[in-house]
Amino acid sequence: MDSFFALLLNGLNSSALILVAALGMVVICGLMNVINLAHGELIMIGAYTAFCVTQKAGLSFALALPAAFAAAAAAGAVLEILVIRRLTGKPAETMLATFGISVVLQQTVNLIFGAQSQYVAIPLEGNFSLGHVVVPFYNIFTILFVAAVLAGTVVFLKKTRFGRRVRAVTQNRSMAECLGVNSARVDTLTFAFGSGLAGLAGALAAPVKSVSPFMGGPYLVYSFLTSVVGGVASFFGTTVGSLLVGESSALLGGLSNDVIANILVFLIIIAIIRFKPEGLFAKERR
Amino acid sequence: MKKFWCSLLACSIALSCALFGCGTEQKGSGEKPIKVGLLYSLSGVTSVSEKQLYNGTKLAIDEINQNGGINGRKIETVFADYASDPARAADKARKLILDDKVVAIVGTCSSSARKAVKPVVESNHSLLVYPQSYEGQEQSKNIVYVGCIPNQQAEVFVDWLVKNVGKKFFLIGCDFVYPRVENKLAQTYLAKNGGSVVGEEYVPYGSTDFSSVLNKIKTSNPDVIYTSLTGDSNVAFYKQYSAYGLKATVASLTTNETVLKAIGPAAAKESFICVDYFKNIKNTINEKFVKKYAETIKDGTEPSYAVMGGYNGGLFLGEALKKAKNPDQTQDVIDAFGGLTIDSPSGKISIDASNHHASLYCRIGKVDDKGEINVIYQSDQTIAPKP
Amino acid sequence: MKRLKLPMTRKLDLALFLVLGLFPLSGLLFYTQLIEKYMVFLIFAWSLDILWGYAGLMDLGHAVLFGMGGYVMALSLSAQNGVPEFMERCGITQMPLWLQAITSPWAAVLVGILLPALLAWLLGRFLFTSQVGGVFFSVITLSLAQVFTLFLNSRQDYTGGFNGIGDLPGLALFGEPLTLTQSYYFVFAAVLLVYLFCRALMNSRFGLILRGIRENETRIEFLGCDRSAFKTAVFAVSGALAGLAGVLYAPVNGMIAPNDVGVEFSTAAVVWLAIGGRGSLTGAALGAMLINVLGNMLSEQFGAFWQLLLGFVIVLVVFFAPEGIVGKLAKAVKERG
Amino acid sequence: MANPYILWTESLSVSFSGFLALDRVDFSVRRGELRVVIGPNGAGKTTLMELITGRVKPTAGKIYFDGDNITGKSPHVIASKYRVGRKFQGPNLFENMTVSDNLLLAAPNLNTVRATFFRSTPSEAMERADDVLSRIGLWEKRGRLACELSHGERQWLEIGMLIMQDPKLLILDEPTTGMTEEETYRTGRMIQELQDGRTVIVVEHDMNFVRQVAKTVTVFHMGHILAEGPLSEIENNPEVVRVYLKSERKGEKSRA
Repeated sequence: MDSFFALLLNGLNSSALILVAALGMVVICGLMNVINLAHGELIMIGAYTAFCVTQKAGLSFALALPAAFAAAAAAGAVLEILVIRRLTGKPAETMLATFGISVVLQQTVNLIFGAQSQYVAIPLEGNFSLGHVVVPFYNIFTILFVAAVLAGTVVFLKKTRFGRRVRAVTQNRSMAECLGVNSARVDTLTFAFGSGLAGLAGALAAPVKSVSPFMGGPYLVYSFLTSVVGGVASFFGTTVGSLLVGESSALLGGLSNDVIANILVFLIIIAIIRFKPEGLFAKERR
Repeated sequence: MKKFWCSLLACSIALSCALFGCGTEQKGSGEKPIKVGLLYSLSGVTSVSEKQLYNGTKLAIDEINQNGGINGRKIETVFADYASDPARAADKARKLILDDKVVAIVGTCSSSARKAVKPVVESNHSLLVYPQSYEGQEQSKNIVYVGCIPNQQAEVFVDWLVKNVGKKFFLIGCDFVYPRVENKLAQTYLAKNGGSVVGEEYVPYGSTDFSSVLNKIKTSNPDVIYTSLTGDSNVAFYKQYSAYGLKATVASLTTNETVLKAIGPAAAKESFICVDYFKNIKNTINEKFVKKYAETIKDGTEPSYAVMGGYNGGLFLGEALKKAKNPDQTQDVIDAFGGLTIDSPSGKISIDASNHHASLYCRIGKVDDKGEINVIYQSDQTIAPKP
Repeated sequence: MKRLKLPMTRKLDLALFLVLGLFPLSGLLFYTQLIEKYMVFLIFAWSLDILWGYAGLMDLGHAVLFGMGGYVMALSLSAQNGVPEFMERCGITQMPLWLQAITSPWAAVLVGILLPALLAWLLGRFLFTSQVGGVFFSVITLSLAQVFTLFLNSRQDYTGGFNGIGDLPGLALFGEPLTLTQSYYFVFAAVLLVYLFCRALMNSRFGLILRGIRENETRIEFLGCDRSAFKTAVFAVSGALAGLAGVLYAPVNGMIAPNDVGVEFSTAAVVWLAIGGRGSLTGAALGAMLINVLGNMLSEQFGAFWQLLLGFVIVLVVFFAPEGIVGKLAKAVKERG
Repeated sequence: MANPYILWTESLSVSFSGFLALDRVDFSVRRGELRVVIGPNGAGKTTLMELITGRVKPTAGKIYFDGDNITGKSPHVIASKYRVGRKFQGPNLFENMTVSDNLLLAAPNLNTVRATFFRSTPSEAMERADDVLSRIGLWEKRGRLACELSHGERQWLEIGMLIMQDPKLLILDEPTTGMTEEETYRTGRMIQELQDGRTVIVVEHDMNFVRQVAKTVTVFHMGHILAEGPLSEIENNPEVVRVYLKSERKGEKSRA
């Protein structure tokens, strides 16, 4: 029972990282209907920002988080203005172009920093035990922080003036424009916000995962699958989706091994997409 | 418009001619240089290790050239990048042999790439100097292996760990041939020494999530976590291991000075590493080498067993070229390798004539809280390879 | 209707086949061997083109089908002299029954083509009967490629794991190993046949309806066309062709490993088509040839810069030649008169 | 063929996340009839068409066509086996294909994998396409891409595709949206020409157009059939006037 509890907690930790990576994807994909294959590289930018802030500049990790958000958001804004905006309504072209961008970003970072992993110190040392279960403090921090980010995002989009504009633009672009909303600016800011969330994911992962130019790939696949499973337009769905992906990897990994766990999770997700292509929690639409 | 496309076509033809041509271009002045191929990946999953191997080999060959070359002739290197793709490694090896007409190739890193190149060098009667440590169980008259193999590394390491750390081992590795063979051998060594295996886990290649593995380790309560993880997985494992605060000691066959920088001292301290070379070996040749490496190489890598593998490969090849009757004849070079001895930063080492593997020292290092590896054990003499 | 046929693409095809047909005469041994391999990639590129270029189904895991053919052939070739070495190492001493069944190379060819076709057909039946389309198809195939690579890596006893299956003999006919030139022309003939096959199929009404599906799925359904049946059919045909490419790849390349059949190779093929021009066999072929040859030549000189350049080219193509280089050329020629 | 009705529904209902879009509707159309369906936005007109053509599945009730129960059948079966043709609001073409390819795609009974695999379009179909091309006046532009045509030409092309398809029942969803008065009139003529013994259902807003083509009119309101009968009767039905025509007239005035 203890080990089951441990697995659940581990799953929660993996879920938290997947969730914050997928949140950015949900904002971008769900609100703007853009498939961004450079999402993993935005995460990578966040991780490298954390590396530069903590190691190169020697500042605290608490500063690294907002810095990562800002750096990735800036990159996202540039990406939106230069590329995404010009490809509205062309999903295949958007996928191709963002794939090209992802290659460019990987190689640029590779040329600057080299291919080797970079070091980011764990900001919170230590752990505590619950019976047989060890829980690192950093995992608890991650879970709490991600919960706060999730709550913040929801409040931001539901309650603030900007959030209302975002929703107005996504629901009825021309009407919103008639009412004086600068929809182009809203698009850029939305994309930047989603990218910033991806950057946060990168910074959070940096101390416990590896930081390298090609780290983005797996995150892309996971956030993709998570947001699709949850329903791209639903934050609740994404939360449940990431819990599903994180917990089932952890539980299946605990019961068998990581390879089989990965295969099973993928197959489950394929089945979900097949039978509920709109996601588990998307509202039925006409 | 048509003119435009025509000229574009002409340009591209000219460009490709120039590119095809530049490989075979001759640099006159003095005697014809001896051509050696370097086959490494500077991109792709194994590029971090291969960058170090490459640095080592390049450094060795530059040194040979500065010291007068091969009986007055320079060594000219032809570099080929196979982007961590074994199939491409075979292609590039073929190119180096057939197109550039190199006398020997130094290179490849993973066993899969070496295995892909093996039939190429065999069927073309060429020579591959393989610089990386690997799982053994292979011999070829066209390959010289200068990295360490299990009987020079794992066997000693397991023995030492059982005596000095503990008997209960947890084996972990990425899911491919090298870790599986290493772990299987570890089991047989443990059976001999009275140790035991309390768990064995494999993660997908490149996986960076170890939470379920770490909890399995916690439950099985081993004394030693015996790892042959590579690349990003290795880095992520150390970091998460330290966050979980497990008591077991990490003992690695693959960690080196460059990777250690990414792991950080906090996560790696008190862990053990067993390879044939460490940066902190105390001898004059090594001290000179470390200084030179710091001066010439500025890409963030550190002198490590990977660098040393590449370096030794280059030195051995240089010696063999010097000793060979005709350094342009691959067969003569291969014949010259048997019993060859060099003074390297890792000690006086030699090539075993019977199996074309290197006799090497085995060393065990312990990571201190500044992230430096201190050598705490060294075999009395070189250990003969038993592939 | 005649006026519209773009003779330019035909000319390009002809030129390509001429160059490929005459290349061995150059005597460049190494490049002949390389081009032989790239010709196998042409078959693979076409198999993706009829799926993505014509029917609009962007398969991001197409190399899975290629890999199935390749692994079937590689297993068969490595089992010619009893239990393969990599199996023995994992403690398998008896030849498994399924391996005995494909020991004959012709059986392996057949299985290597039919197995991926069957998988594609089943997957098509599974996916296309629901409303899964567009992006979801890409996501699912992408994850499938991930699963396939994981599977290959973990079943070392049957697949050789991460290292794959190597040391394979080259092409042979009736027990006689072929020389390089013979094997080159054997592959050339296969490529030519596949080209004619694809061309005939895409010029038939089947191809017309596929393009209709790509252009407007809803409309074609209300014209009484069962789009899921068409998609499934083209996916199966595409699977068979990809399998054939794999079957040829194993002996031509001499080895096969998970690296050759994963996400990376799948996206590489997508890039060939995007740059060359999808929806035209010429575009797919030129894209595949151009990028492979250039990549092979430029990666040493420029290393990471070549990758960087390729990334930029992809973005530029999307903006300035969304129909690919060949599509752009065809348009320019058409506009001139 | 004793049954005078080609299409009828039995207490057809459908709801979207709790919203009842159609509520126990019994709707029927005679063979060879031209029926106009009107009603305010959200009354359920388009939903009914979606149900008939199979794109939406009903929550309850049945649909019969030509004596067969077609409830729950796929759109392509309804289109190919039962020959129900449909024109969407606004032109809906294969934009990046040529005009003649657009017509060829509409050729009936040639849309199974078996009939098309490695086969070209039969010559009769080709000839019919040529014939239709000249009838809709696009012979000269047969090699152009559909996206290069003008708005009117695109409408005609789509009507040409319907002629090509040769349906038994033709459903036209607001065929005059975005048209000038003159174009609307011409489209009306074209539809009457197209009818030619076929059964046609037109969903429409524009009352002038309705007056031009309609004999029998069905009025929908909030998922129910409010009234059905000859146009003159409907126009004087006080309830219809109250819920629908009044606002429509107001709209016309303000537009004028």
